[in-house]
Amino acid sequence: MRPFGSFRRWRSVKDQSKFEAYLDPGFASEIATIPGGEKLQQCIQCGTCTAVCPMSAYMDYTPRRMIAMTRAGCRDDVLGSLAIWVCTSCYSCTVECPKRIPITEIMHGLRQMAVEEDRYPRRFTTPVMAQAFVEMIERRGRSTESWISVKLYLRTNPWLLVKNAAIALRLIRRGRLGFGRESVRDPGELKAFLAATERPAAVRSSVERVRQPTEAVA
Amino acid sequence: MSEASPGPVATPSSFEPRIVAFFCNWCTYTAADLAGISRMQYAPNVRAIRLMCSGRVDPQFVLSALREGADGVLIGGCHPGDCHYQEGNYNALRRFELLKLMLRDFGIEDERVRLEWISASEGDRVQQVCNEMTEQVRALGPLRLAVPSEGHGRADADEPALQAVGREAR
Amino acid sequence: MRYSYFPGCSALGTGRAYVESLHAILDVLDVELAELDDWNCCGATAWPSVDGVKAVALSARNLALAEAQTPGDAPVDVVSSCAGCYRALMKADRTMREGGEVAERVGGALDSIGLSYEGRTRVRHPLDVLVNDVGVERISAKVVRPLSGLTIACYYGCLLVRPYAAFDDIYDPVSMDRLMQAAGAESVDWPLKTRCCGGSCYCGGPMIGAMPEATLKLSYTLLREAKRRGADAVATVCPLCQFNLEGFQDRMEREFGDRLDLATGFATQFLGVALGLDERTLGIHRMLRWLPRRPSVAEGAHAGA
Amino acid sequence: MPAPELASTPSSNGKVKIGVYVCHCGLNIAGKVDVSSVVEFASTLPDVAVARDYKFMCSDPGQELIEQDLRDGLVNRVVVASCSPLMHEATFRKATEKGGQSQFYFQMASIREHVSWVTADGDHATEKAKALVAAAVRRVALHEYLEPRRAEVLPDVMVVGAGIAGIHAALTLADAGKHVYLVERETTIGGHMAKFDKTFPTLDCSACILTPKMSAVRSHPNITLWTYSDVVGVEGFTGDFTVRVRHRPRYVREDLCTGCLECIEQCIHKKGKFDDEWNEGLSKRKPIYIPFPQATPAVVVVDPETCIWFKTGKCPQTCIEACERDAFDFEQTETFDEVKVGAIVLATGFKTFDASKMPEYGYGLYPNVYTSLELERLLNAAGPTGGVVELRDGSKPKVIGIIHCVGSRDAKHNLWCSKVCCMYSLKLAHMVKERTGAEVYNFYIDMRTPGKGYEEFYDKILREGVHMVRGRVAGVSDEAASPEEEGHLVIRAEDTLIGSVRRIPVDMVVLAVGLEPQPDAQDVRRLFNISCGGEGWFTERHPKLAPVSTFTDGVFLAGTCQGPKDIPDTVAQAGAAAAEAMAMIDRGFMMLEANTAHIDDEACSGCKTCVGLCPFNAISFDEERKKASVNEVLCKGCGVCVGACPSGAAQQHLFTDEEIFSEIEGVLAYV
Repeated sequence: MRPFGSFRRWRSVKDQSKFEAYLDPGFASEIATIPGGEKLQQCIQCGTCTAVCPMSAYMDYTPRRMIAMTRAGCRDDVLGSLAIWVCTSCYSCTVECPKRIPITEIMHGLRQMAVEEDRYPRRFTTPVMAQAFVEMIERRGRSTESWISVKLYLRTNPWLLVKNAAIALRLIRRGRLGFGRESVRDPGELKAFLAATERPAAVRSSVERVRQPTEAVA
Repeated sequence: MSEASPGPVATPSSFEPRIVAFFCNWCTYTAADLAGISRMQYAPNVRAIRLMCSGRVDPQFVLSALREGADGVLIGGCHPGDCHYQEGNYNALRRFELLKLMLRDFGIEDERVRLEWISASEGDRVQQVCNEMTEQVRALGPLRLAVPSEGHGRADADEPALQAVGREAR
Repeated sequence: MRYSYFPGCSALGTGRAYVESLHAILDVLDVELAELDDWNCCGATAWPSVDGVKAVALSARNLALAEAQTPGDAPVDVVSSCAGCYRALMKADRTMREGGEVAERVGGALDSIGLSYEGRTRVRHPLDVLVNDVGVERISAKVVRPLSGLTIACYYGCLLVRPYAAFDDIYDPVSMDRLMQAAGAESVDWPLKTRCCGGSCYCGGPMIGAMPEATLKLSYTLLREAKRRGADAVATVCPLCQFNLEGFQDRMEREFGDRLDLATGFATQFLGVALGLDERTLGIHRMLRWLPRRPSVAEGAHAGA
Repeated sequence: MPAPELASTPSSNGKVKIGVYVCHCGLNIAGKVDVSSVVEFASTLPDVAVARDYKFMCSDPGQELIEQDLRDGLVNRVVVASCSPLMHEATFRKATEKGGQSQFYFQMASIREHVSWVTADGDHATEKAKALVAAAVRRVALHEYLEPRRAEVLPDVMVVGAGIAGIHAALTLADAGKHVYLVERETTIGGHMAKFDKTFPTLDCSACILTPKMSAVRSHPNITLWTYSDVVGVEGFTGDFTVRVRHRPRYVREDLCTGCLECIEQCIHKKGKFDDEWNEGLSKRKPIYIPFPQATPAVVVVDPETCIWFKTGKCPQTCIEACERDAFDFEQTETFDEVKVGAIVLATGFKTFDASKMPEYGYGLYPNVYTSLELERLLNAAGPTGGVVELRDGSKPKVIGIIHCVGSRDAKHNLWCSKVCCMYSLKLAHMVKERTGAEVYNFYIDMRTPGKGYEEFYDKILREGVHMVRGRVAGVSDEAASPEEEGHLVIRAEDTLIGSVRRIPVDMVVLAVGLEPQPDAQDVRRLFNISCGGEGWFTERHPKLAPVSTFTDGVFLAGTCQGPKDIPDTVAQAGAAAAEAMAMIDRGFMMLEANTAHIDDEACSGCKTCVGLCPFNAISFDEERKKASVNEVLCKGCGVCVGACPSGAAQQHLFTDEEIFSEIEGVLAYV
């Protein structure tokens, strides 16, 4: 292999120093607001998370590096990384971490920040899927696999609709892929319920005291 | 670190509780030293008096402290089974239970007196307990004894109840 | 025995056979599952990526419904058959019990729709119920067609024991193995029982779409290792894992040039066969591939077909 | 010791004149507390004659300040507001005495550990410091004249545990002419060190340097060696301990057995059948055995759990026949000894982490996963394979993986770094490479080689071509992801320096298990009345300045019972413990705290409450007079009786009710 064989590669070499001006020193403390997230500061960079991660081989930054970069304040690199979306939430890292850092939760927190700041990879399935899923639940309270797949493929790679048609057909024939839309009884109420979680706890404490017996929904 | 352990400075309430602590020499006082060596910041409201053993805590010490103006009393001893004098802490515990019953009769809330086992290596427990206790007592407000007197809870001739069991009665 | 039952969204889709077979075997074992009325999606792993509070809220609503639908002070056991839902419900339960800001906000939202969560609920998994409540002995007593000669690799997946190992060992879970042994099959001792299959975010699609190599390889690693250790079939208890291992097996075979041909069914189906239930009841006709017709197992097929 | 001229005696207390000395402790106190305002406040307090501050009160000029004021008659009581009394009370008491006053006319206010170091806000700190000073001032005014107490120190010493720490301490003391009782729980002395083949970083043979010391112990006229024995009771106090030792039956008389081992040869079991504990179960022993050839004492032991005679009563007892000295005694039972000693050295050692607690590393599941201690035995010429490193099936490993930090630096197991594993893992890497020519991979989180010659040793190992992978191993399994992995154990770790996961197929996995306190550390600690942290390491009196003494005077620590350490550190500490014990014994007496209890005859109502409470049986009751009295020699000064006395008759020197009441008033005197 000739690493600098092509002029395009050596012409594009850039300064890769992380200058302090580029870093966000408050980034780690933002992450520390995730329950257990403050433990991130205790990381000893042992790499157990990476080694147990089934997906680390496919990440742009390994989980261990993600922690180091978060701690160093590499906000843009971390939130723009593919790694946070490659995570399959299998919790292996969380369980194995010798410092008990809840890495999966941190990954989820980073995802939320990436979504809020609108900097997730546009046509990568995980974020698109997550959002399509969330929209469907907000609207109906339950998800329907068939429709969510259709939605996902349309938003990312419509070609996959065709490519996966064969397997879909086999599933349909066996009654494992329905197109009837599932829903809770009162989607409006569920929507209001979810919206109610956005209210900070203190504002509502007066309501809490007059809790009604619960048979209303039963 | 000061954010993590809110001292009285950070809270809006202007009431600063006064807490007298009796720490045994071998475990809790040593733990408090360790908290110091480790620079663990905690509420300045707790003031420790060193005794050789928590078993030395005479219930009258607690009553006297409350009468002299303390809003709470903390007693710290070695963990059960760890007493430097074999079982002084068990004596402390037995006495403490009786004392609580008595204090209830005076209308003094249970949360104002606390017994904690803190070993010599638990500096962080000292920090935690002192902070917790300060906040608890702050939430309860100043101690008002059954027979109120001028000022708050100061020694005064108008307090027959506590005085009866207090120092002068001896 | 009666349990509240949370089927989860996959129950009516890819995981249909799982739910059918679960009901069928529990019928035989005198366990009643009462489906939670008006349940909603658990939030899966998609919601925590977007909004952590609402993710807890969704599952908490289900737990609160279970309590509301079981008046009294007794503990309420909610059985969740999908491993993803199981984790989400467990997480909500822990979060609500531990208290804190999220718990308070969710509590308030529950309040606004006339619900509350007291913490009476215990989230249970069918394996937990089968092994710990029904008991392996009672199950083996009811086995009429032992799966003798069949070697099964039990695949537990991620979320059944991680991060909450509530009823089985976090490294080497054995509950499913014990059931398969009770059914007369041999179970494979292997180190990948809880290694991720790559199915992740629901309906098998996402990773396949984004990184086919990655997902296929994870699943392939599992199947190859199962086969290497002499398994004829892989048993799972997660609709996602099952679909992932079964639905893409053709592609794995093409991609890695390795013939796998492993039946990947639900543990409940294998157990059902041993209990003498017919294939249709167990949803075996819904599978994309099943065991080659061998006398001991095929008998049931005739009865059903 | 000539008593200094005292300005005030019990009879002439005189007018109380208190001197208050506030220490800056550099910036440790002054950086937070407004010292001058504390001094100003102190000078307003009743009876305060002088209030001063100084940069370092504990320094000579600082102490001189106090002494001068005392000599000048300006003051006759002293309050020093500085660090904790546990730190410098003795210093300032001495200064007070040198100034011509009773050392007990002194009180300390801890405004460093209890104020400046723990308070965020300067104003709050100053206020708290004032309150503590006020308390000390009120209290010291009430201090009474007391004679210091002395206790005789007995000349003999007990050393508990005969690993390298206990051996070294015992020999040091014995060479100095002290009589030592050396008690060891196992059948032989030597401890862990006797199991090793070589020691880092010099690679000298462990047996070559240890066995001479072991035989020196055996033959030393000043050492009474009790193996297969343990301490079951400790009574008494500083300088005068009565220790009860239990001797377990070996069923062989130690005084007769010559260690010819003929009986083992003749045992009805033709071959070893039971796991040999000394070889970590890697070989089999007979029911009658000796752990290793140089065991000290070289006396065989019969294991009643496995001996046919003990189990069935039916055995031709060929062992007895084989013994020419008639050393067998199958009727032996436990025996006890009681000895009186002046000091005790605890050297009870450590145990290694149980690797089966980490199933991800496959110990107990895969036969070719070994612990480091097992590998030590494999490498040892006196070990199960005669020093040949081979796998359980007899084959030679071609690739070996050594995993560091097993059970250490891990919140799920032990939080601490075990200190020795990096170095011993490097040593093992060197040795297995030398013996087998195998490729060796060491997996480490951080390489820790502080110590003389240690980094140089690391350098040597690197030059030898041992592969170092920086990453904590996530798992060991026999899952084969490729044909090369087939039939091997695969170690999975992130090589964090290249940022990728590596899967390394090996034939042998060695787990560098960490050091843990002995499982019965808590019991031992209670027995000797010392303290230990939650994890079980014994607590030294001061982590820096009193690392071998404990809070119980006369009980000293040596070796790993206090925390993980290597052999050089252990030996150094054992020497220090021996020296401190010796210093105490050679002085012949100990100064005791004056804080004993006493009962005012007049006030005693004869209720006997105190009698039953005293844990030291120091209170006796005169049935005729119906009065209780305290034997101040037995009293240890806990004050439990004082706290319980309903009539206030019981009082404790230095902690009288009046003193404490005044202290309470003081801390509540907010300004």
